[in-house]
Amino acid sequence: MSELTELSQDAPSGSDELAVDMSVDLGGGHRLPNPLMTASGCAANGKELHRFFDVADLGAFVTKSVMADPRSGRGTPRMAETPSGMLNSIGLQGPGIDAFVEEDLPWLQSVGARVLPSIAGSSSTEYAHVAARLRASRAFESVVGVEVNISCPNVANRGLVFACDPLASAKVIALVREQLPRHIPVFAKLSPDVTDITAIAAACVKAGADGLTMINTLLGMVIDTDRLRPQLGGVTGGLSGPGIRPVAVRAIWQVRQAMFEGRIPTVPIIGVGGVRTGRDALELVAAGASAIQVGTVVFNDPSAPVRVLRELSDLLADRGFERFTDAVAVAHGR
Amino acid sequence: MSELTELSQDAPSGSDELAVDMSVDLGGGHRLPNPLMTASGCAANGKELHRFFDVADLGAFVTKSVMADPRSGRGTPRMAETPSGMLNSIGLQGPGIDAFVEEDLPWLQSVGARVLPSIAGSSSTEYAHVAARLRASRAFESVVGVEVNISCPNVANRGLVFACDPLASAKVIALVREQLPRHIPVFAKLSPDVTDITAIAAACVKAGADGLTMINTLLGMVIDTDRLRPQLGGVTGGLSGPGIRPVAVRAIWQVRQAMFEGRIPTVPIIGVGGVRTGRDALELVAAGASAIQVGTVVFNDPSAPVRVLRELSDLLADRGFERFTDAVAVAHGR
Amino acid sequence: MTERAMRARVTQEVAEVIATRRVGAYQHITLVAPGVAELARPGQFVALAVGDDTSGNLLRRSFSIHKVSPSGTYGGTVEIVVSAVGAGTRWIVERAPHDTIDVVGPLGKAFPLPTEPVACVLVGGGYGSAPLFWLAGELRARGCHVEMVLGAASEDRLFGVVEARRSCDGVTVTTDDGSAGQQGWVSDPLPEIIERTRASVAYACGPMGMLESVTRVAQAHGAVAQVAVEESMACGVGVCMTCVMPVVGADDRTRMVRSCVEGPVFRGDRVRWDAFEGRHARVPDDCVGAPKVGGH
Amino acid sequence: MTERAMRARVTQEVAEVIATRRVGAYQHITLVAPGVAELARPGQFVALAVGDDTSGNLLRRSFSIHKVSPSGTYGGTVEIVVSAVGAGTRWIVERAPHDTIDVVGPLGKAFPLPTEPVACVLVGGGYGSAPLFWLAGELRARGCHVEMVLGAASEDRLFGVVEARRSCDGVTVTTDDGSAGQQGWVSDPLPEIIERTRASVAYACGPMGMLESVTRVAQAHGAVAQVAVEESMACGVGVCMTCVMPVVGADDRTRMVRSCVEGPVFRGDRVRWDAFEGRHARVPDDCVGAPKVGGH
Ligand SMILES: Cc1cc2nc3c(=O)[nH]c(=O)nc-3n(C[C@H](O)[C@H](O)[C@H](O)COP(=O)(O)OP(=O)(O)OC[C@H]3O[C@@H](n4cnc5c(N)ncnc54)[C@H](O)[C@@H]3O)c2cc1C
Ligand SMILES: Cc1cc2nc3c(=O)[nH]c(=O)nc-3n(C[C@H](O)[C@H](O)[C@H](O)COP(=O)(O)OP(=O)(O)OC[C@H]3O[C@@H](n4cnc5c(N)ncnc54)[C@H](O)[C@@H]3O)c2cc1C
Ligand SMILES: Cc1cc2nc3c(=O)[nH]c(=O)nc-3n(C[C@H](O)[C@H](O)[C@H](O)COP(=O)(O)O)c2cc1C
Ligand SMILES: Cc1cc2nc3c(=O)[nH]c(=O)nc-3n(C[C@H](O)[C@H](O)[C@H](O)COP(=O)(O)O)c2cc1C
Ligand code: FES
Ligand code: FES
Repeated sequence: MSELTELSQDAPSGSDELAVDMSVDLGGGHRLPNPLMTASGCAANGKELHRFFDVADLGAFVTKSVMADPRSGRGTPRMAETPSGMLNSIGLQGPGIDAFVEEDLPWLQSVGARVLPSIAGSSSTEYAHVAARLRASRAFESVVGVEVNISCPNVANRGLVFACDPLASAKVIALVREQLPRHIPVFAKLSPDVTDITAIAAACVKAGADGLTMINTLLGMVIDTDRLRPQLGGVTGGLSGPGIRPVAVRAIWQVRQAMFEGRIPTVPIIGVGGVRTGRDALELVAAGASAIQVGTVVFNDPSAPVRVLRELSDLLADRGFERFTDAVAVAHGR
Repeated sequence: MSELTELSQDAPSGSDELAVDMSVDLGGGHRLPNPLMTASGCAANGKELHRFFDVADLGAFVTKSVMADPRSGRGTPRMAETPSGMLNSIGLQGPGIDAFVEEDLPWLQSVGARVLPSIAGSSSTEYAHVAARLRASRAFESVVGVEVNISCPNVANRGLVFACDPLASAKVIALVREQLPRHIPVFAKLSPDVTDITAIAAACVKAGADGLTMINTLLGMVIDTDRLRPQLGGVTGGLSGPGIRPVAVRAIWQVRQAMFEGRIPTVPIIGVGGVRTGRDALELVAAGASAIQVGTVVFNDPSAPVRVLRELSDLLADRGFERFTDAVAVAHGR
Repeated sequence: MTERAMRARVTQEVAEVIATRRVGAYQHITLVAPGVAELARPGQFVALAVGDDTSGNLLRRSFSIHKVSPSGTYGGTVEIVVSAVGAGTRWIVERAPHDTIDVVGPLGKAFPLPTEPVACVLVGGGYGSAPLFWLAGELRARGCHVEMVLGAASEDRLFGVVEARRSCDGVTVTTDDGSAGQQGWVSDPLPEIIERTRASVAYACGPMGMLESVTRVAQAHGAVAQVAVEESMACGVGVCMTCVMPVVGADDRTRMVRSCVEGPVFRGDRVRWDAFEGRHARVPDDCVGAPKVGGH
Repeated sequence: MTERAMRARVTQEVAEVIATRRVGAYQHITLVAPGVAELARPGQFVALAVGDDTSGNLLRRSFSIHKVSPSGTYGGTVEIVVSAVGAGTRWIVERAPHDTIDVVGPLGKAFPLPTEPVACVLVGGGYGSAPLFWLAGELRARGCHVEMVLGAASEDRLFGVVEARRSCDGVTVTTDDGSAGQQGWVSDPLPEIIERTRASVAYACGPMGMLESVTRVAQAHGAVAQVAVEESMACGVGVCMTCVMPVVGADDRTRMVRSCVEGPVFRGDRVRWDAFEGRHARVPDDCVGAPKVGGH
């Protein structure tokens, strides 16, 4: 608490001075003060960014996808810069769910953060196990939802990524949904690397997803032209950053359109992909996102999520909005 | 011819002074002096760029995709700039195949260009008709191959793009292949917007494609955040430029890998997607491309294709290559 | 300039900024670009690259050529007038003397000049007046009587009032808010000027809405309108087909034509103004190759 | 600096370049960054953004802090020494005085200082010597005997030989090509220096191969190596997990640790040098969470 008290002497925190009612409810009755979030894997588990801004100022803090056991991740190099973006192949390095619920989650709770843990697995039962362990955490009160990263290789299916297959995705979501109390919304995080993202979205919602997060990285590759071999230790990697934003906007638009047309039940969408400024966030919101995650741009500007919140709120005020939620999906039917 | 004579008084043309043997054979016994090409739709049909460099200096000139009838294309705006790229929705505006074979192709032949016409259609029979008409052209001698743009909406299948469906793609390729003489290689131009690009590649090669061009644009969207509506008249559009290069490299790598593994017969790949410099071209080449197209970057630098040729040849020389073809796919198995 | 550039009447060069100064709401920039300066005609434009190799802004930005000086202390120079509205124009106006900018030009068709010494009215909206002073000079050199109308939202968005007085036989200024000249639009004084001077041509450059009114007024009073349009352009050199607009051809048929190579100057009565709506232009149903019902 | 930055001992500020000069193959740049200057310790680094809003280079570039002056005419300054190798470093070395660069820092762990006045050897390869002069000053202030070895491929790639002579008790120079000092590697004179001075610590900064040799030589001669590594970093602040390397912990188990927050300074004998191969580092089989056979 002393840390929080101290904080109030800092410059007034983002949300106090916002001109627009930025609050949003993504399900389960958790009213978030604003729609800004970190993106999984781009913010570690909170302590590091808390040096730059108060992580409790975010709508929610999204943690690095956690699996059952500790994982070393892949060898290096794990990154390559690309035009207006980057490629990464971390290989889901992490401490495992036990360490996460014993150390990371309680710390986030101690600073007053609302947490959206991201979970992952190599099999649908691993996802279920991680969800169950999370539920049993003493810090579970800080959890406002669970994001399920289904862009993981499925060992049971020759390493094909769950998110590329509607059946595999649905199975994971159904099992995770069973492990968690009703008031904890489950978000399926979709991959854009599919022929028809609305088919995967529909399968996830049908299986019990209370919301969708879009998009994960695009599969990409960089070749080291000095040594003429793949630059990443893991050969291919995930492409992220502003360069892919038009793909995120399109994916959100298509899925939201399918909801308007009744092809998918309407659930909230968390938008992510290439957000650098409030203007970028507004693009995703107008396409249909009810919340916004800032990923790669944090590497450029560690306090980007709170900056984007301020910029977004100012833009909404300029455009005469009184409530953030009125801007969600506003570009449809114009 | 007088124009060509005049040209020889210009600065010596690209290929004369290259340190490396840049020639390449993409099938049909047409030995191209070098692997650099324009990209369809990013160079019109030659006259415009011929003001900046001699289009006969290119390995081949790829024309704007042509359909059976004249087409007005879509309303405007047709473009949006994006980080390290752009979005376009032209809607295949063009004069139709009759005007193309009567005016554009003869002009290209008159300046000595080797031509890779790109053809398109709304049905597989339209593709076949366009190919047949092309074959009957008096300027057909200038044609070194035909590129089949299968990223068109298929009217017979609710506007689903041919390139998203292996069967529809195969049908188009088979019909086009029938219309053209054996010595004219047919290249299927693939879309990256699919779950498994190797499946589409395999279907096309099985249906008779003598080569593959990868990649077409990614489906994207930009929202005008002032008016809060889609920025393009056509709502969604194609994303291109350096921002998507890692996707092109990955697609080429995956398909080439499938060829090495015997899952697809080995045919030449023409690489396209985000090439700005010789270094970028080398990335695509090392991943498996036997030729390189420069698209969006021409809008930044109208003489980019010949500049990239020079840069690529210098880089190959630096790295000790004597022949361009030795660098093709060199990054595999390193 | 290479022989090819000479023959092609277009070139690409790395231009040094030698002067840049604020003029009202705009930045007036002088570039050393001898190749462009030698080839350009009034009404043509240049396309400037934004940023260096690290730039994420790939597309060039287009600007009317305000003035050229084919030779001088620095070699030939080209002047432009820039309104900073987005990332690219902001970058351009921030360039300091000695910075360089990559320039392609001259591009597009110039204003057609009358063969007889007829009276002309030149109408400029905002920075749209930039190319008109040079045009005025050429017209007067041919013995034409030249009057100019300059209009803008407010005084700071007028460009070149002093220069207009120097280079024309008559100048009228309008502003929407009345902060300079008469309050109103450029189309308000236009009928009187055309009638009084018996102008045969009205040249105009400015926003689309203004070009449409100038065309309408000119037509109503027996003058031909020659308008320089401004469409979103990705390439500026005729290869991308993004800058199209519906224009009626000599065969009376409407086509979606490229404003970068077949324009930016069009005869006003050829433009299908009915197809424009805000920043959008529809494809008219009677356009060559227009989508058929149920078709593409 | 906000109270948060103070407490967090890290800040982000827009720094003005006040001096930049060529030194051999490098650019020595002085930035006004009072927040960083106040908080930094030798061995820490700063992460600089590349370009402005239009930049397509999103990731920051890391540089060892060469020197800080917590106060002065311009407020506190931070100095760095940059070798231009790619797009980002080229942009940075091209900045002129009064240009600004966005800086985050200080980042990472500083060199641990001995509590007793022991003898120390400082080894710098190329621009790796940049952080060592400041370290030397701090060590001598504690009564340590300090010798330095500077090595590089050739004379122009040595940094700070004159400064070394001023700030140390002994200086040895080596170059691969013999263009300055003795021909050979920094590891050649090292055994003699450690033995002669009875050094307990060898501090080193430079390429990985050099750090490995320094570690080996130090260990063989009874000294502890403290090495500052340089891994590809996307964020520099501990959130992305790209900068990891295999390091043995206090529990004797190897983990892939983040060199930006748990480094860049590591005890040499803790680094799993066996896992490095060129620019790649494998995950050792005995690493915590290493992929099991047939596993991920
Ligand atoms: C023939 C012609 C002459 C012009 N002359 C002038 C002039 O003399 N002075 C002046 O200030 N402006 C002029 N413009 C407009 C100027 O090109 C745009 O304001 C500028 O491109 C906007 O770039 P931006 O990066 O600031 O804006 P952004 O909105 O960030 O631009 C995004 C993209 O849209 C394109 N774009 C946006 N607006 C326009 C536009 N109006 N016209 C063309 N492309 C656009 C840009 O080129 C860029 O690719 C002219 C445009 C044309 C076509
Ligand atoms: C802790 C630390 C201290 C450093 N100190 C110095 C110094 O004092 N002086 C100096 O000249 N250089 C130093 N470097 C190296 C410097 O960061 C790289 O040379 C620089 O990042 C290369 O950027 P670029 O754009 O020129 O190269 P590019 O190859 O274009 O960079 C592409 C990407 O790879 C990353 N990258 C490439 N090489 C390195 C590298 N060696 N280390 C980290 N990231 C890299 C870049 O950050 C960028 O994201 C240091 C690196 C680290 C990690
Ligand atoms: C270094 C890095 C690590 C990531 N790790 C994860 C992860 O563990 N789980 C996940 O769901 N997404 C992960 N992502 C994807 C991001 O959460 C996000 O979906 C993607 O990067 C697009 O957003 P951006 O463009 O804002 O970065 C990672 C992205 C990056 C760049
Ligand atoms: C304005 C524009 C128009 C295009 N038109 C076509 C086309 O007609 N046919 C086609 O096959 N590809 C078309 N493309 C796709 C390009 O040929 C190319 O595949 C793609 O843009 C990726 O390459 P790039 O990043 O180098 O532009 C077009 C691209 C752009 C930007
Ligand atoms: S701007 Fe590209 S064709 Fe006109
Ligand atoms: S550089 Fe991101 S964790 Fe170290």
